[in-house]
Amino acid sequence: MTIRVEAADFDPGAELAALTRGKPGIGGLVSFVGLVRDLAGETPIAALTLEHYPGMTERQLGELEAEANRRWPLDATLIIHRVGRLEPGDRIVLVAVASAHRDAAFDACRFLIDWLKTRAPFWKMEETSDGPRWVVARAEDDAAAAHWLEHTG
Amino acid sequence: MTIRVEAADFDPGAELAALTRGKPGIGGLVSFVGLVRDLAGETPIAALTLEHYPGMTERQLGELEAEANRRWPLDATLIIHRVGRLEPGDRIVLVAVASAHRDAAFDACRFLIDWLKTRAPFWKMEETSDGPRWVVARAEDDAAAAHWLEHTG
Amino acid sequence: MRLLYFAWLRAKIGIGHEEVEVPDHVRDVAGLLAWLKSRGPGYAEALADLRVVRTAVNQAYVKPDHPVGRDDEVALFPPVTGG
Amino acid sequence: MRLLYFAWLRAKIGIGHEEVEVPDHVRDVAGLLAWLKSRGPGYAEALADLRVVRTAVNQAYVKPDHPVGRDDEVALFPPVTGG
Repeated sequence: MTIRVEAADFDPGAELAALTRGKPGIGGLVSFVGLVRDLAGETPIAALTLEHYPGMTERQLGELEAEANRRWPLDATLIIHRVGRLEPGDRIVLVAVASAHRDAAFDACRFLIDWLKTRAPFWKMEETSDGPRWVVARAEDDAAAAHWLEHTG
Repeated sequence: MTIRVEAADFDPGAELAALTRGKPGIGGLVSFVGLVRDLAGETPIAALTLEHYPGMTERQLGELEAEANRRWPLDATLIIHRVGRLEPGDRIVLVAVASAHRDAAFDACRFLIDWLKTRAPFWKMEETSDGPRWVVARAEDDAAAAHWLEHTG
Repeated sequence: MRLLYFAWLRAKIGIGHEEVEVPDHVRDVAGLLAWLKSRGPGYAEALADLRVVRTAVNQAYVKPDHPVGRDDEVALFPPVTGG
Repeated sequence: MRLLYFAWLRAKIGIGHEEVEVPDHVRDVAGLLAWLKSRGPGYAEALADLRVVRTAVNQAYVKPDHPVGRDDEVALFPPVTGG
Protein backbone atom coordinates (compact mmCIF):
# COMPACT_ATOMS: atom_id res chain seq x y z
CA MET A 1 0.00 0.00 0.00
CA THR A 2 2.70 2.45 -1.07
CA ILE A 3 2.36 5.53 -3.28
CA ARG A 4 5.27 7.66 -4.41
CA VAL A 5 5.39 10.66 -6.77
CA GLU A 6 8.96 11.68 -7.49
CA ALA A 7 11.38 12.99 -10.08
CA ALA A 8 13.99 10.29 -9.56
CA ASP A 9 14.03 7.06 -11.54
CA PHE A 10 13.08 3.84 -9.75
CA ASP A 11 14.54 0.33 -9.85
CA PRO A 12 11.73 -2.09 -10.76
CA GLY A 13 13.64 -5.14 -9.58
CA ALA A 14 14.35 -3.67 -6.15
CA GLU A 15 10.77 -2.40 -5.82
CA LEU A 16 9.23 -5.76 -6.75
CA ALA A 17 11.56 -7.66 -4.42
CA ALA A 18 10.70 -5.32 -1.53
CA LEU A 19 6.98 -5.71 -2.22
CA THR A 20 6.94 -9.47 -1.69
CA ARG A 21 9.71 -9.84 0.89
CA GLY A 22 8.59 -11.61 4.05
CA LYS A 23 5.13 -12.38 2.66
CA PRO A 24 5.18 -16.08 1.74
CA GLY A 25 1.44 -16.17 1.08
CA ILE A 26 1.94 -14.29 -2.18
CA GLY A 27 1.56 -16.51 -5.23
CA GLY A 28 1.56 -13.94 -8.02
CA LEU A 29 3.00 -10.50 -8.64
CA VAL A 30 1.83 -8.50 -11.65
CA SER A 31 3.51 -5.27 -12.62
CA PHE A 32 3.08 -2.61 -15.27
CA VAL A 33 5.90 -0.28 -16.26
CA GLY A 34 5.01 2.65 -18.52
CA LEU A 35 7.83 4.02 -20.66
CA VAL A 36 8.31 7.18 -22.71
CA ARG A 37 7.85 6.32 -26.39
CA ASP A 38 9.92 7.98 -29.11
CA LEU A 39 6.88 8.60 -31.29
CA ALA A 40 3.45 10.11 -30.68
CA GLY A 41 1.55 8.84 -33.68
CA GLU A 42 4.12 9.67 -36.36
CA THR A 43 5.69 12.65 -34.60
CA PRO A 44 9.14 12.12 -33.08
CA ILE A 45 9.26 13.06 -29.41
CA ALA A 46 12.49 14.43 -27.93
CA ALA A 47 11.23 14.48 -24.36
CA LEU A 48 8.19 14.67 -22.11
CA THR A 49 7.64 16.93 -19.14
CA LEU A 50 5.22 15.60 -16.55
CA GLU A 51 3.38 18.05 -14.32
CA HIS A 52 1.03 17.12 -11.48
CA TYR A 53 -1.17 18.56 -8.75
CA PRO A 54 0.69 17.85 -5.50
CA GLY A 55 -1.67 16.75 -2.79
CA MET A 56 -4.54 15.81 -5.06
CA THR A 57 -2.33 13.28 -6.87
CA GLU A 58 -1.51 11.37 -3.71
CA ARG A 59 -5.11 11.61 -2.57
CA GLN A 60 -6.49 10.24 -5.85
CA LEU A 61 -3.92 7.45 -6.00
CA GLY A 62 -4.68 6.55 -2.40
CA GLU A 63 -8.38 6.29 -3.24
CA LEU A 64 -7.59 4.07 -6.25
CA GLU A 65 -5.47 1.76 -4.10
CA ALA A 66 -8.20 1.58 -1.45
CA GLU A 67 -10.76 0.74 -4.14
CA ALA A 68 -8.53 -2.01 -5.56
CA ASN A 69 -8.18 -3.48 -2.09
CA ARG A 70 -11.95 -3.43 -1.65
CA ARG A 71 -12.47 -5.23 -4.95
CA TRP A 72 -9.76 -7.90 -4.74
CA PRO A 73 -7.93 -9.81 -1.98
CA LEU A 74 -4.47 -8.24 -2.31
CA ASP A 75 -1.32 -8.72 -0.26
CA ALA A 76 0.54 -5.64 -1.46
CA THR A 77 0.21 -2.76 -3.92
CA LEU A 78 2.68 -0.18 -5.14
CA ILE A 79 2.30 2.88 -7.37
CA ILE A 80 5.29 5.01 -8.32
CA HIS A 81 4.83 7.87 -10.79
CA ARG A 82 7.62 10.15 -11.94
CA VAL A 83 7.31 13.87 -12.67
CA GLY A 84 9.59 16.32 -14.47
CA ARG A 85 11.47 15.92 -17.75
CA LEU A 86 11.81 12.41 -19.19
CA GLU A 87 13.29 11.13 -22.45
CA PRO A 88 12.30 8.24 -24.73
CA GLY A 89 12.94 4.90 -23.05
CA ASP A 90 12.71 6.42 -19.56
CA ARG A 91 10.36 4.84 -17.06
CA ILE A 92 7.26 6.92 -16.18
CA VAL A 93 5.18 4.76 -13.90
CA LEU A 94 5.25 1.46 -12.02
CA VAL A 95 2.10 -0.25 -10.79
CA ALA A 96 2.60 -3.55 -8.98
CA VAL A 97 0.11 -5.80 -7.26
CA ALA A 98 0.74 -8.98 -5.28
CA SER A 99 -1.88 -11.52 -4.32
CA ALA A 100 -2.26 -15.16 -3.41
CA HIS A 101 -3.90 -15.64 -6.81
CA ARG A 102 -2.84 -14.40 -10.22
CA ASP A 103 -6.31 -13.45 -11.45
CA ALA A 104 -6.72 -10.91 -8.66
CA ALA A 105 -3.22 -9.52 -9.26
CA PHE A 106 -3.80 -9.11 -13.01
CA ASP A 107 -7.22 -7.54 -12.61
CA ALA A 108 -6.15 -5.15 -9.86
CA CYS A 109 -2.99 -4.05 -11.70
CA ARG A 110 -4.96 -3.27 -14.84
CA PHE A 111 -7.66 -1.51 -12.85
CA LEU A 112 -5.06 0.70 -11.16
CA ILE A 113 -3.30 1.78 -14.35
CA ASP A 114 -6.60 2.28 -16.21
CA TRP A 115 -7.99 4.50 -13.48
CA LEU A 116 -4.68 6.25 -12.85
CA LYS A 117 -4.67 7.31 -16.50
CA THR A 118 -8.10 8.93 -16.25
CA ARG A 119 -8.22 10.20 -12.65
CA ALA A 120 -4.77 11.01 -11.29
CA PRO A 121 -3.92 14.67 -11.99
CA PHE A 122 -0.84 14.33 -14.18
CA TRP A 123 -0.29 16.10 -17.50
CA LYS A 124 2.29 15.46 -20.19
CA MET A 125 3.88 18.08 -22.41
CA GLU A 126 5.77 16.72 -25.40
CA GLU A 127 8.81 18.34 -26.97
CA THR A 128 8.59 17.94 -30.74
CA SER A 129 10.48 19.48 -33.66
CA ASP A 130 7.47 21.84 -34.01
CA GLY A 131 7.88 22.93 -30.41
CA PRO A 132 6.15 21.89 -27.20
CA ARG A 133 2.58 20.64 -27.11
CA TRP A 134 0.29 19.31 -24.41
CA VAL A 135 -0.83 15.71 -24.80
CA VAL A 136 -4.58 15.34 -25.36
CA ALA A 137 -6.46 12.74 -23.31
CA ARG A 138 -7.39 9.59 -25.21
CA ALA A 139 -10.98 8.42 -25.54
CA GLU A 140 -9.67 4.83 -25.28
CA ASP A 141 -8.40 5.58 -21.79
CA ASP A 142 -11.83 6.80 -20.71
CA ALA A 143 -13.36 3.64 -22.14
CA ALA A 144 -10.81 1.43 -20.38
CA ALA A 145 -11.55 3.11 -17.06
CA ALA A 146 -15.31 3.06 -17.56
CA HIS A 147 -15.14 -0.71 -18.10
CA TRP A 148 -14.38 -1.16 -14.40
CA LEU A 149 -17.58 0.60 -13.38
CA GLU A 150 -19.61 -2.32 -14.70
CA HIS A 151 -17.15 -5.08 -14.03
CA THR A 152 -15.58 -6.32 -10.86
CA GLY A 153 -13.16 -8.74 -12.48
CA MET B 1 11.26 -13.71 -27.89
CA THR B 2 13.33 -15.49 -25.26
CA ILE B 3 12.58 -18.72 -23.41
CA ARG B 4 14.69 -20.13 -20.61
CA VAL B 5 14.17 -23.18 -18.39
CA GLU B 6 16.75 -23.31 -15.63
CA ALA B 7 17.42 -24.18 -12.00
CA ALA B 8 19.04 -20.85 -11.14
CA ASP B 9 17.08 -17.90 -9.79
CA PHE B 10 16.57 -14.90 -12.07
CA ASP B 11 16.73 -11.15 -11.42
CA PRO B 12 13.41 -9.62 -12.54
CA GLY B 13 14.79 -6.08 -12.64
CA ALA B 14 17.72 -7.01 -14.87
CA GLU B 15 15.50 -9.14 -17.12
CA LEU B 16 12.90 -6.39 -17.55
CA ALA B 17 15.56 -3.76 -18.24
CA ALA B 18 17.20 -5.97 -20.87
CA LEU B 19 13.84 -6.63 -22.53
CA THR B 20 13.15 -2.98 -23.30
CA ARG B 21 16.69 -1.67 -23.78
CA GLY B 22 17.22 -0.01 -27.16
CA LYS B 23 13.54 -0.29 -28.13
CA PRO B 24 12.10 3.22 -27.67
CA GLY B 25 8.80 2.28 -29.33
CA ILE B 26 7.77 0.32 -26.24
CA GLY B 27 5.12 2.12 -24.19
CA GLY B 28 4.15 -0.59 -21.72
CA LEU B 29 5.78 -3.59 -20.09
CA VAL B 30 3.63 -6.08 -18.18
CA SER B 31 5.19 -8.84 -16.13
CA PHE B 32 3.99 -11.72 -14.03
CA VAL B 33 6.18 -13.33 -11.37
CA GLY B 34 4.94 -16.56 -9.82
CA LEU B 35 6.20 -17.36 -6.33
CA VAL B 36 6.19 -20.44 -4.12
CA ARG B 37 3.47 -20.05 -1.48
CA ASP B 38 3.88 -21.35 2.04
CA LEU B 39 0.43 -22.90 2.07
CA ALA B 40 -1.46 -25.17 -0.31
CA GLY B 41 -5.02 -24.69 0.90
CA GLU B 42 -4.38 -25.05 4.64
CA THR B 43 -1.39 -27.38 4.38
CA PRO B 44 2.02 -25.85 5.13
CA ILE B 45 4.51 -26.41 2.34
CA ALA B 46 8.20 -26.78 3.16
CA ALA B 47 9.34 -26.86 -0.47
CA LEU B 48 8.36 -27.63 -4.06
CA THR B 49 10.27 -29.70 -6.57
CA LEU B 50 9.59 -28.83 -10.18
CA GLU B 51 10.12 -31.46 -12.85
CA HIS B 52 9.74 -30.93 -16.59
CA TYR B 53 10.03 -32.64 -19.96
CA PRO B 54 13.17 -31.20 -21.55
CA GLY B 55 12.66 -30.53 -25.23
CA MET B 56 8.88 -30.55 -25.15
CA THR B 57 8.87 -27.71 -22.61
CA GLU B 58 10.86 -25.38 -24.85
CA ARG B 59 8.81 -26.43 -27.84
CA GLN B 60 5.47 -25.75 -26.12
CA LEU B 61 6.63 -22.42 -24.74
CA GLY B 62 7.92 -21.44 -28.18
CA GLU B 63 4.52 -22.21 -29.67
CA LEU B 64 2.80 -20.14 -26.98
CA GLU B 65 5.09 -17.19 -27.67
CA ALA B 66 4.48 -17.48 -31.41
CA GLU B 67 0.72 -17.56 -30.82
CA ALA B 68 0.90 -14.47 -28.59
CA ASN B 69 2.82 -12.66 -31.33
CA ARG B 70 0.18 -13.64 -33.88
CA ARG B 71 -2.61 -12.33 -31.66
CA TRP B 72 -1.07 -9.04 -30.47
CA PRO B 73 1.45 -6.51 -31.79
CA LEU B 74 4.33 -7.14 -29.37
CA ASP B 75 7.82 -5.71 -29.22
CA ALA B 76 9.35 -8.28 -26.88
CA THR B 77 8.39 -11.35 -24.87
CA LEU B 78 10.24 -13.31 -22.21
CA ILE B 79 9.45 -16.54 -20.38
CA ILE B 80 11.74 -17.90 -17.67
CA HIS B 81 10.68 -20.99 -15.71
CA ARG B 82 12.71 -22.57 -12.96
CA VAL B 83 13.02 -26.29 -12.24
CA GLY B 84 14.34 -28.20 -9.25
CA ARG B 85 13.77 -27.61 -5.56
CA LEU B 86 12.28 -24.27 -4.46
CA GLU B 87 11.19 -22.95 -1.09
CA PRO B 88 8.32 -20.61 -0.06
CA GLY B 89 8.97 -17.08 -1.33
CA ASP B 90 11.21 -18.32 -4.15
CA ARG B 91 10.46 -17.17 -7.69
CA ILE B 92 9.14 -19.91 -10.02
CA VAL B 93 8.30 -18.16 -13.27
CA LEU B 94 8.62 -14.81 -15.02
CA VAL B 95 6.47 -13.87 -18.00
CA ALA B 96 7.07 -10.41 -19.45
CA VAL B 97 5.57 -8.74 -22.50
CA ALA B 98 6.40 -5.34 -23.99
CA SER B 99 4.29 -3.50 -26.52
CA ALA B 100 3.60 -0.01 -27.78
CA HIS B 101 0.21 -0.27 -26.04
CA ARG B 102 -0.64 -1.48 -22.57
CA ASP B 103 -3.77 -3.41 -23.53
CA ALA B 104 -1.80 -5.72 -25.81
CA ALA B 105 0.89 -6.19 -23.16
CA PHE B 106 -1.66 -7.06 -20.44
CA ASP B 107 -3.64 -9.43 -22.63
CA ALA B 108 -0.59 -11.22 -24.01
CA CYS B 109 1.05 -11.61 -20.59
CA ARG B 110 -2.08 -13.14 -19.13
CA PHE B 111 -2.56 -15.36 -22.16
CA LEU B 112 1.00 -16.67 -21.82
CA ILE B 113 0.76 -17.54 -18.13
CA ASP B 114 -2.74 -19.03 -18.52
CA TRP B 115 -1.63 -21.28 -21.34
CA LEU B 116 1.72 -22.08 -19.77
CA LYS B 117 -0.13 -23.40 -16.73
CA THR B 118 -2.20 -25.82 -18.79
CA ARG B 119 0.15 -26.75 -21.66
CA ALA B 120 3.80 -26.53 -20.66
CA PRO B 121 4.99 -29.90 -19.28
CA PHE B 122 6.00 -28.96 -15.74
CA TRP B 123 4.93 -30.82 -12.60
CA LYS B 124 5.16 -29.76 -8.99
CA MET B 125 5.76 -32.05 -6.04
CA GLU B 126 5.11 -30.52 -2.62
CA GLU B 127 6.95 -31.42 0.55
CA THR B 128 4.47 -31.40 3.44
CA SER B 129 4.61 -32.66 7.02
CA ASP B 130 2.70 -35.73 5.74
CA GLY B 131 5.41 -36.38 3.17
CA PRO B 132 5.70 -35.55 -0.52
CA ARG B 133 2.67 -35.25 -2.78
CA TRP B 134 2.16 -34.33 -6.43
CA VAL B 135 0.14 -31.19 -7.07
CA VAL B 136 -3.16 -31.82 -8.84
CA ALA B 137 -4.08 -29.64 -11.82
CA ARG B 138 -6.68 -26.99 -11.07
CA ALA B 139 -9.95 -26.82 -12.99
CA GLU B 140 -9.74 -23.00 -12.76
CA ASP B 141 -6.53 -23.10 -14.77
CA ASP B 142 -8.21 -25.05 -17.55
CA ALA B 143 -11.05 -22.53 -17.54
CA ALA B 144 -8.63 -19.60 -17.67
CA ALA B 145 -6.82 -21.12 -20.64
CA ALA B 146 -10.04 -22.07 -22.44
CA HIS B 147 -11.18 -18.45 -22.20
CA TRP B 148 -8.55 -17.52 -24.79
CA LEU B 149 -9.97 -19.94 -27.33
CA GLU B 150 -13.06 -17.75 -27.69
CA HIS B 151 -11.49 -14.42 -27.02
CA THR B 152 -8.73 -12.57 -28.78
CA GLY B 153 -8.46 -9.75 -26.27
CA MET C 1 -10.45 31.46 -2.42
CA ARG C 2 -7.32 29.72 -3.61
CA LEU C 3 -7.27 28.98 -7.36
CA LEU C 4 -4.86 26.58 -9.07
CA TYR C 5 -4.31 26.13 -12.81
CA PHE C 6 -2.48 23.26 -14.49
CA ALA C 7 -1.07 22.30 -17.90
CA TRP C 8 -2.31 24.47 -20.79
CA LEU C 9 -4.79 26.24 -18.52
CA ARG C 10 -1.83 27.47 -16.49
CA ALA C 11 0.02 28.43 -19.68
CA LYS C 12 -2.93 30.39 -21.10
CA ILE C 13 -3.85 32.13 -17.85
CA GLY C 14 -0.19 32.83 -17.23
CA ILE C 15 0.00 31.90 -13.55
CA GLY C 16 -0.14 28.63 -11.62
CA HIS C 17 -2.12 29.85 -8.65
CA GLU C 18 -3.68 32.91 -7.10
CA GLU C 19 -5.77 34.01 -4.14
CA VAL C 20 -8.98 35.75 -5.21
CA GLU C 21 -11.93 37.48 -3.57
CA VAL C 22 -14.92 36.22 -5.51
CA PRO C 23 -18.11 38.30 -5.77
CA ASP C 24 -21.02 37.24 -3.58
CA HIS C 25 -23.07 36.03 -6.55
CA VAL C 26 -20.51 33.29 -7.26
CA ARG C 27 -21.96 30.29 -5.44
CA ASP C 28 -20.90 27.28 -7.47
CA VAL C 29 -18.29 26.04 -9.93
CA ALA C 30 -20.28 27.16 -12.98
CA GLY C 31 -20.61 30.64 -11.52
CA LEU C 32 -16.92 30.74 -10.70
CA LEU C 33 -15.94 29.77 -14.26
CA ALA C 34 -18.26 32.40 -15.75
CA TRP C 35 -16.77 35.08 -13.49
CA LEU C 36 -13.19 34.00 -14.25
CA LYS C 37 -13.81 34.30 -18.02
CA SER C 38 -14.56 37.98 -17.50
CA ARG C 39 -11.20 38.64 -15.84
CA GLY C 40 -9.13 38.98 -19.03
CA PRO C 41 -8.24 37.51 -22.41
CA GLY C 42 -6.01 34.76 -20.94
CA TYR C 43 -8.88 33.52 -18.76
CA ALA C 44 -11.35 33.82 -21.62
CA GLU C 45 -9.12 31.79 -23.91
CA ALA C 46 -8.34 29.14 -21.28
CA LEU C 47 -12.03 28.70 -20.46
CA ALA C 48 -13.44 29.02 -23.99
CA ASP C 49 -14.36 25.33 -24.23
CA LEU C 50 -15.51 24.03 -20.86
CA ARG C 51 -15.83 20.49 -22.23
CA VAL C 52 -12.06 20.20 -21.81
CA VAL C 53 -11.87 21.79 -18.37
CA ARG C 54 -12.01 19.65 -15.25
CA THR C 55 -12.58 21.11 -11.79
CA ALA C 56 -11.52 19.89 -8.38
CA VAL C 57 -12.66 21.49 -5.13
CA ASN C 58 -10.43 20.69 -2.17
CA GLN C 59 -8.66 18.06 -4.31
CA ALA C 60 -11.75 16.08 -5.26
CA TYR C 61 -13.40 16.08 -8.70
CA VAL C 62 -16.67 18.02 -8.78
CA LYS C 63 -19.42 18.93 -11.24
CA PRO C 64 -20.46 22.47 -12.29
CA ASP C 65 -23.21 22.68 -9.67
CA HIS C 66 -20.81 21.99 -6.79
CA PRO C 67 -20.81 24.88 -4.28
CA VAL C 68 -17.65 26.94 -3.76
CA GLY C 69 -16.77 29.22 -0.86
CA ARG C 70 -14.03 31.59 0.25
CA ASP C 71 -12.06 28.89 2.10
CA ASP C 72 -11.98 26.43 -0.76
CA GLU C 73 -9.05 25.36 -2.91
CA VAL C 74 -10.37 25.19 -6.49
CA ALA C 75 -8.24 23.72 -9.28
CA LEU C 76 -8.91 23.95 -13.04
CA PHE C 77 -7.13 21.65 -15.45
CA PRO C 78 -7.51 19.70 -18.69
CA PRO C 79 -8.37 15.98 -18.81
CA VAL C 80 -5.45 14.15 -17.25
CA THR C 81 -2.76 12.41 -19.31
CA GLY C 82 -0.49 10.62 -16.85
CA GLY C 83 0.58 6.99 -16.69
CA MET D 1 9.94 -46.92 -29.38
CA ARG D 2 11.18 -44.54 -26.74
CA LEU D 3 8.85 -44.11 -23.77
CA LEU D 4 9.07 -41.35 -21.19
CA TYR D 5 7.20 -41.10 -17.87
CA PHE D 6 6.87 -38.01 -15.69
CA ALA D 7 5.71 -37.03 -12.21
CA TRP D 8 3.62 -39.67 -10.41
CA LEU D 9 3.49 -41.84 -13.55
CA ARG D 10 7.29 -42.08 -13.35
CA ALA D 11 7.09 -42.78 -9.61
CA LYS D 12 4.50 -45.56 -10.02
CA ILE D 13 6.14 -47.18 -13.03
CA GLY D 14 9.49 -46.85 -11.33
CA ILE D 15 11.56 -45.59 -14.27
CA GLY D 16 11.75 -42.31 -16.18
CA HIS D 17 12.28 -43.75 -19.64
CA GLU D 18 12.76 -46.97 -21.52
CA GLU D 19 13.18 -48.32 -25.04
CA VAL D 20 10.55 -50.93 -25.91
CA GLU D 21 9.68 -53.22 -28.81
CA VAL D 22 5.91 -52.95 -29.10
CA PRO D 23 3.84 -55.80 -30.57
CA ASP D 24 2.64 -55.32 -34.14
CA HIS D 25 -1.00 -54.94 -33.05
CA VAL D 26 -0.16 -51.70 -31.22
CA ARG D 27 -0.97 -49.05 -33.79
CA ASP D 28 -2.15 -46.03 -31.81
CA VAL D 29 -1.90 -44.37 -28.39
CA ALA D 30 -4.94 -46.23 -27.02
CA GLY D 31 -3.42 -49.55 -28.08
CA LEU D 32 -0.08 -48.62 -26.56
CA LEU D 33 -1.67 -47.73 -23.21
CA ALA D 34 -3.64 -50.99 -23.15
CA TRP D 35 -0.48 -52.98 -23.86
CA LEU D 36 1.54 -51.09 -21.24
CA LYS D 37 -1.07 -51.85 -18.56
CA SER D 38 -0.38 -55.56 -19.08
CA ARG D 39 3.33 -55.18 -18.39
CA GLY D 40 3.13 -55.25 -14.60
CA PRO D 41 1.48 -53.89 -11.46
CA GLY D 42 3.34 -50.54 -11.58
CA TYR D 43 2.10 -49.90 -15.11
CA ALA D 44 -1.41 -51.07 -14.23
CA GLU D 45 -1.54 -48.75 -11.25
CA ALA D 46 -0.10 -45.76 -13.14
CA LEU D 47 -2.56 -46.21 -16.01
CA ALA D 48 -5.63 -47.20 -13.96
CA ASP D 49 -7.43 -43.90 -14.61
CA LEU D 50 -6.67 -42.65 -18.11
CA ARG D 51 -8.64 -39.44 -17.50
CA VAL D 52 -5.58 -38.15 -15.66
CA VAL D 53 -2.99 -39.34 -18.18
CA ARG D 54 -1.82 -37.05 -20.97
CA THR D 55 0.12 -38.30 -23.97
CA ALA D 56 2.63 -36.56 -26.21
CA VAL D 57 4.06 -38.12 -29.36
CA ASN D 58 7.30 -36.53 -30.49
CA GLN D 59 6.75 -33.72 -27.97
CA ALA D 60 3.28 -32.70 -29.18
CA TYR D 61 0.01 -33.42 -27.37
CA VAL D 62 -2.06 -36.14 -29.06
CA LYS D 63 -5.38 -37.93 -28.60
CA PRO D 64 -5.87 -41.69 -28.06
CA ASP D 65 -6.40 -42.39 -31.77
CA HIS D 66 -3.05 -40.85 -32.75
CA PRO D 67 -0.83 -43.43 -34.53
CA VAL D 68 2.43 -44.54 -32.91
CA GLY D 69 5.40 -46.26 -34.56
CA ARG D 70 8.77 -47.73 -33.64
CA ASP D 71 10.69 -44.48 -34.21
CA ASP D 72 8.42 -42.34 -32.07
CA GLU D 73 9.13 -40.73 -28.71
CA VAL D 74 5.99 -41.21 -26.61
CA ALA D 75 5.61 -39.48 -23.25
CA LEU D 76 2.97 -40.20 -20.59
CA PHE D 77 2.31 -37.75 -17.80
CA PRO D 78 -0.38 -36.23 -15.56
CA PRO D 79 -2.07 -32.90 -16.28
CA VAL D 80 0.60 -30.24 -15.99
CA THR D 81 1.01 -28.04 -12.90
CA GLY D 82 3.72 -25.51 -13.72
CA GLY D 83 3.72 -21.73 -13.54
